[in-house]
Amino acid sequence: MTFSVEVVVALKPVVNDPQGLVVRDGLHRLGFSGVRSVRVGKHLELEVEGDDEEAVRAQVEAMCEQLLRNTVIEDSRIASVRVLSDAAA
Amino acid sequence: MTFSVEVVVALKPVVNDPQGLVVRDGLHRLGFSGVRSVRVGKHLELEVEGDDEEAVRAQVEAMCEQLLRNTVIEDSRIASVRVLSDAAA
Amino acid sequence: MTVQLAGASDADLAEVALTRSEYEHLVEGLGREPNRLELGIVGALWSEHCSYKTSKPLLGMLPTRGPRVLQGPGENAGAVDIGHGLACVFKIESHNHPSAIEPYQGAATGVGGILRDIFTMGARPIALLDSLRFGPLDEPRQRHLFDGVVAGIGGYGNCIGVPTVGGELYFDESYRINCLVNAMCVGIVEQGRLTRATASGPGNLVLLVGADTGRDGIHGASFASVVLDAESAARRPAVQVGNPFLEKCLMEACLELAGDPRVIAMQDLGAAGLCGSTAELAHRGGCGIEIDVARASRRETGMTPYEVMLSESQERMLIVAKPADVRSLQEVFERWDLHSDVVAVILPDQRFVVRDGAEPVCDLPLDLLVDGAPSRGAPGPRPLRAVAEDMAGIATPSWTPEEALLRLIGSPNLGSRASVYRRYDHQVGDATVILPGGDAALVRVDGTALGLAIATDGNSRYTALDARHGAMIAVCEAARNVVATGAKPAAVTNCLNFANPEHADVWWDLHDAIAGIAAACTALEIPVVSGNVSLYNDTGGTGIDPTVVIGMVGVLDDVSRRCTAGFRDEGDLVGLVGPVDAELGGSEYQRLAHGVNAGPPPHLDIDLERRVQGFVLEAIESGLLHSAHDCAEGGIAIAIAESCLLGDIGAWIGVDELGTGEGLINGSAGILFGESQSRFVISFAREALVRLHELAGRHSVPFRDLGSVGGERVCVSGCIDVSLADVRQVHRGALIERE
Amino acid sequence: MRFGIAVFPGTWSDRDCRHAVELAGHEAVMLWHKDRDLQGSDCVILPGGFAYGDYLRAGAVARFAPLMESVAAFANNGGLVWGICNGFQILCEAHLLPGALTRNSSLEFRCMPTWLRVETVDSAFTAGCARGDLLQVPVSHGEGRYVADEETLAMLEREERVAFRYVRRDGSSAGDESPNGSMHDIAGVVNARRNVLGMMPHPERACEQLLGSSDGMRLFESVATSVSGSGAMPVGAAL
Ligand SMILES: Nc1ncnc2c1ncn2[C@@H]1O[C@H](COP(=O)(O)OP(=O)(O)O)[C@@H](O)[C@H]1O
Ligand SMILES: [Mg+2]
Repeated sequence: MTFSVEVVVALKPVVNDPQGLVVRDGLHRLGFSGVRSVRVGKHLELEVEGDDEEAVRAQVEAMCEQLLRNTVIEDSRIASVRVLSDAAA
Repeated sequence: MTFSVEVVVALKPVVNDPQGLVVRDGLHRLGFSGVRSVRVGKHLELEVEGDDEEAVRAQVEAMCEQLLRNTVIEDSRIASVRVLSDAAA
Repeated sequence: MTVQLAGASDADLAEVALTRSEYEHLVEGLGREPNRLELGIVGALWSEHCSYKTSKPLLGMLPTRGPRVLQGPGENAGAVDIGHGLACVFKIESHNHPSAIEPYQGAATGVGGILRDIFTMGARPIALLDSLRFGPLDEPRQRHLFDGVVAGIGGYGNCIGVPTVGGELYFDESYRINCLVNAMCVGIVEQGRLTRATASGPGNLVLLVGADTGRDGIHGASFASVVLDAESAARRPAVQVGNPFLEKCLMEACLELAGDPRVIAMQDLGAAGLCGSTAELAHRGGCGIEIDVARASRRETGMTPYEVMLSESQERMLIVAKPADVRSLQEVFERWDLHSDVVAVILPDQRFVVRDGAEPVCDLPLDLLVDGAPSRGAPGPRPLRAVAEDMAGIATPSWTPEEALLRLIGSPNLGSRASVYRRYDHQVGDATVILPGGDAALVRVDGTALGLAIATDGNSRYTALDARHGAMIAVCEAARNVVATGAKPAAVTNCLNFANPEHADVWWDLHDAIAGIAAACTALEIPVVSGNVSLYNDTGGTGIDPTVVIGMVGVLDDVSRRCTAGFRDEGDLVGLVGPVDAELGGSEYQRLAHGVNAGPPPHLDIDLERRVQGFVLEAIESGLLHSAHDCAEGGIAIAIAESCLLGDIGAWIGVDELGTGEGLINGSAGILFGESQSRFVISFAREALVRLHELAGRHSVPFRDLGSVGGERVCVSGCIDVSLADVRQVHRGALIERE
Repeated sequence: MRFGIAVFPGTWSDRDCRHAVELAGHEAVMLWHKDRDLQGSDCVILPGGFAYGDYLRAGAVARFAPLMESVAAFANNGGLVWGICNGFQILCEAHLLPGALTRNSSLEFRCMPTWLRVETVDSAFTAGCARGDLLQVPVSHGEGRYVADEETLAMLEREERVAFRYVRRDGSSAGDESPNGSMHDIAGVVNARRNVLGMMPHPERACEQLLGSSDGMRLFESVATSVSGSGAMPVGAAL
C-alpha cells in the first residue's frame, strides 16, 4: 500500500526564529497589525510504501529522528497519514 | 480573541522540487527504500487577533496572497485554526 | 497519431510566436504543411531567442579575429589563448524575462545556464559576474526584484562553489517594468581539452544526462522573444526552479570528461530544451539526428512528445559518443549519482527526426529548422532623433560642491555595493586577488603567475542619448577597468539588451550599438568572442533604454605586479591622466540634480583613449604607480573619493591644479562631476613624477598632478572638505533600506 | 604529515584546502565520500561546501556517508578531525560536536573578512597560537549561527572548549559586527577530548598575503607541529 504522510518540523520553542520575526514584521508593514507572532517551520509530504498505517508511522518517526529533524533544535510530528493506493508494492 | 493558525505553503505540483529530491535520496541512502517521493514546503504558525474564526481566516488568506506564498510557484492553504484565548484584544 | 494541420490558424501561430509570412516560408521550404509538433519545434527554433533573426545580420559587423582567439562566436562560449597552454573561456547571457516574473529563480537559473555554457566547453568555471538593472530603488516592487535577484544569484553561485567576483548595478526609470539580469562566466581549460559541441559520426549515440525532464519552462524560448503582457501571467509555469547541487555534480562529471577521447561532443540544454540542443549539435556537425522522446526520463507522467522536446528543465547535458563507449561514460556519471539515457542517434543526412517509441512524429530538414528563419531587416527608415531636452528651463539646485559629492556618493548608483557582494561567495577557489569593490576583479590562474582581470560595463544613459557613441564608451570603460589593474585587454563578450526591434527606433539603436562596439573593439584591437542578444524588453509599449553590457577579460602576466584602485601611502602624489573638461550630459550629477538625461553624452576620442590606456599600462608595468582608478560615473570628484575609501586614507586636491580656479568655486559642477572620458586618477611616489611626465609626453597624453594622498579628509581646496568617515557613512548606506 | 580531505559531491573547499596544505609543505589526499579508507591521514579535514545539496539542513545527509563512519571512528580513537564551514555543520549533525548551526540572524549569506580571537590553545589546531591572538579569516556561509542550550554553552565555556570567537578588528566584542549572530559569538568549538574542531570561518582562504591574509596558515602549521613534533618547513617560508 502507498501512504501519503505529512510531517511538520518546527524549531523548539526556546530557539530563536529570525525568519519568523521577519515575516511578522513584513505582515505588520502590510497592515496586518493583528499578527502577534509567527514561527516558520518545514512541511514535508512523503509518499511511502508500507503494509499498514502503524508500520508507516513507525517508519516515518524513525526518519524524523535520523534525518528530517535536527534533534538539538527541532521538534517534529506526523500531521496526517492517508492511504493513496491499496495496491501492494 | 486570539487564534493560532497553521498555514502550509508548498510548491505547485508542476514545479521542480530539488529539496524534495535530495531528501528522498537521503532517505534512500539511509535504507528507507519505501519512500517514493518527498515534497518540501513551509509550515507557518501564526498567532492572530480577530473577532471570529471567519474574519481570521479571511485575513490569513489575504496574508498568503500578499506575502506568505510566492504566488508564481507556490500554493498555500490554511491547515488549522484554533482559539488560543477568548480575551478581546 | 500525428495531427496534420490543414493550414495553421492565427491562434496556432500566436501560440508559437510565428508570423503568417514565416509560416508560409516554412510550408514552402517543407513542401507540405507541418504537423502540430513540427510547428511547435519550428516556432521555438525560429524564435528571436534561438534564431537571432533580427540581430544575426547585424552581428556580422563585429571583429572576431585576433592572435589570441581560439574560438569566436558560434560555440557555447568564446575562448582565448592566455599562454601556458591554457584557454580562457567566457560568455555573458541574459535572463531578463524570467527574472521579471520570479526574481530568485529567474536569476538563479540564469547563473546555472551561463555556467553550463562554460563547462560544456570543458572549462572549469572560475568566476561569475552579474550585471543588474532595476527601476528606482525607493519603490517596493523594485526592492523586491533587486533582493530576489541578488539572493538568486548568490543562491546558485554560492552553492555550486564558483565565486561571484564582480558585476554592476544600476537603477533607472527605464527598467521599472523590465529589469535586466545579465550573468557572465569565465572558465579555464587546457587548450588540448577544449571541447566542442559539434556532433559527428552517423550511428553515434547521444546521452541525455542530469535532471529528469519536467513540464517546466515550455515555450521559454518564444516567451523570451515576445513582449511581456498580461497574458504572460497565464504562462507562468515557464518559471523553472534551479538545482545548483545537481549542476555541481553535472559540472564535475563533465570536467572529468573534458578532453576524453570517448566524448565526441558536449552540448548543454538551454533555450528550447532538447529541441534546440539536438538541432544545434547536429547542424554544427553537418549531420542529422533522430531523437526518441520515449527514452527521456520524466519527472512527471503523461508528458507529450511536444512537452518533452520543448521542456526547459534545468541541469541537463547532451554527450555524443560511439556506441561502444556509452556504457563506460555512463559509469562516470553514475559515480556522481547522475542518471543518463541514450535518447538519440546521429544520422548521415541532415534531417531532424523525432520518434515517440516506434512512432515517427517529426521529420524536418535540419537546415530549414536551424538556419531557415527569414531574417528581419530594418522595420523602417532611420527615424529622426528627437532634439535633446533643453536644460534651460530646468532649475539648478543650489548644492555646494561638498553637498553634491555626498549626495552622489550616497546615491543608489554610486553608493557602496558591499551589501550586495557580501551575499556572494567571492573568494571560493582561493584565487580572488582583487576583491569586488574596485575596478575590475583580478583572479589568479591556478598553477601560474597569471591574473585575469574581469569587468562588465555599460552605462545606458549614454546609449539612450546616442547608441553608437554609448556603445563605444561601454567598450572603452570596460577596457579602462581592466587596464587599471595592469592587465592587457584580451577579448570581449557582450550582451545587447533592447526593447521591441519591430519598432524602427529600437532596430536602429541596435544597429548603431553593434556598429559602436565594432568601432571601439577594432580601434582598441580587442576581438569579440561571444555574446548574447535579449530583445523585447518591452511591456505594454514601455521599453528599456538601449543597454549594451560589455564583459571584458584582460591578462596580467604576473599578479604580483597588479595595481589597485585605492590610494596607498601618505605623501604620495595624485595625478589625473586625460582631459579636464566640463561635460555634464548623461552624467549621474545631471540625473540627481536635474532629474533628466539630456544633452550630448561625453565626447570620446578613441585615439586618445588608446594612448591613455597605453600610458597607464606602461606606468603600471614599470612599477611607477601605487594606484590607478578610472574616472566613470560621478567624474573626478567621485573617483578621488572612491580611491580614498578603498585605501582608507584621505587626499588633498588643489583647485588650481584642476585648471579651473574661480569657475569651480563659483559652482561649475562640470569640472568636478562631469563624466569626460579617457581618464584615470593615479597615485605614485614623489620620485616617480619626472618619469611619469616623460612617459606622458611619449604617449602624448595630458597628465597633471592634482594634489597628494594623506590625512583623514577628502579635500578639494576651497570647495570640498569633508571627513572620510562621513563620506564612508553615506557611501555605505546607499543601498540599505531605510524604514 | 598527511591531511585527508573529504570530498562530498557538493564540496567546494576541497581544492582550496589542498592548496593550503601543500603551501604549508604537507601532503594532501582526497577522500571520496563513498569510500571508507582514510588512507593513513594524520588529520581529516571536512571542508566547506553543500555536501549533498544541504537543502533540508546543512550537513544533515552527509553525516550518513560511508566515509563519515570511518571519520567518526577515527575521531573516537583520538584522531584529529577538522570541520570547516560545512564540515562544522556536518560534525554537529553527527553529534561529534555539540550544538547546531542555524540560519544567519540576517537571514542572508555572508562572505566577508572576520577577526577571530583564539580562546584556547589547548588543542592541536591552536597550540601554535597564543590565547587572545587575533586572526583575520574570512567567512562564507548562510547557516553559521551557532546555537546550543544554556547548559551546553555553560559547559563549553567552563571547559574552555570555545576555540574562536568573532571579535571586532580591535579585539573588542563583535556586537553587531558578528557575521551570523552566533550565541556567545562562537566561531569554533572543540570536543571534550579536544581532537575534533569545528569552525565556520575558512582558514584555507587566509594562507597567503596575496589573498588578503596569511593568518589561517598558523592553524595548518599548528596541526603539523602537533602531529610530527616539528612542522615541515612551509614552501616559501623563507620569503
Ligand atoms: N552580441 C553577440 N556578440 C557576439 N556573439 C554573439 C552575440 N550574441 C550571440 N552570440 C553568439 O551566438 C551564439 C548563440 O548564442 P546563445 O543563443 O546565447 O547561446 P546558447 O544557446 O549557448 O545560450 C553563441 O556562440 C554566442 O556567443
Ligand atoms: Mg549553450
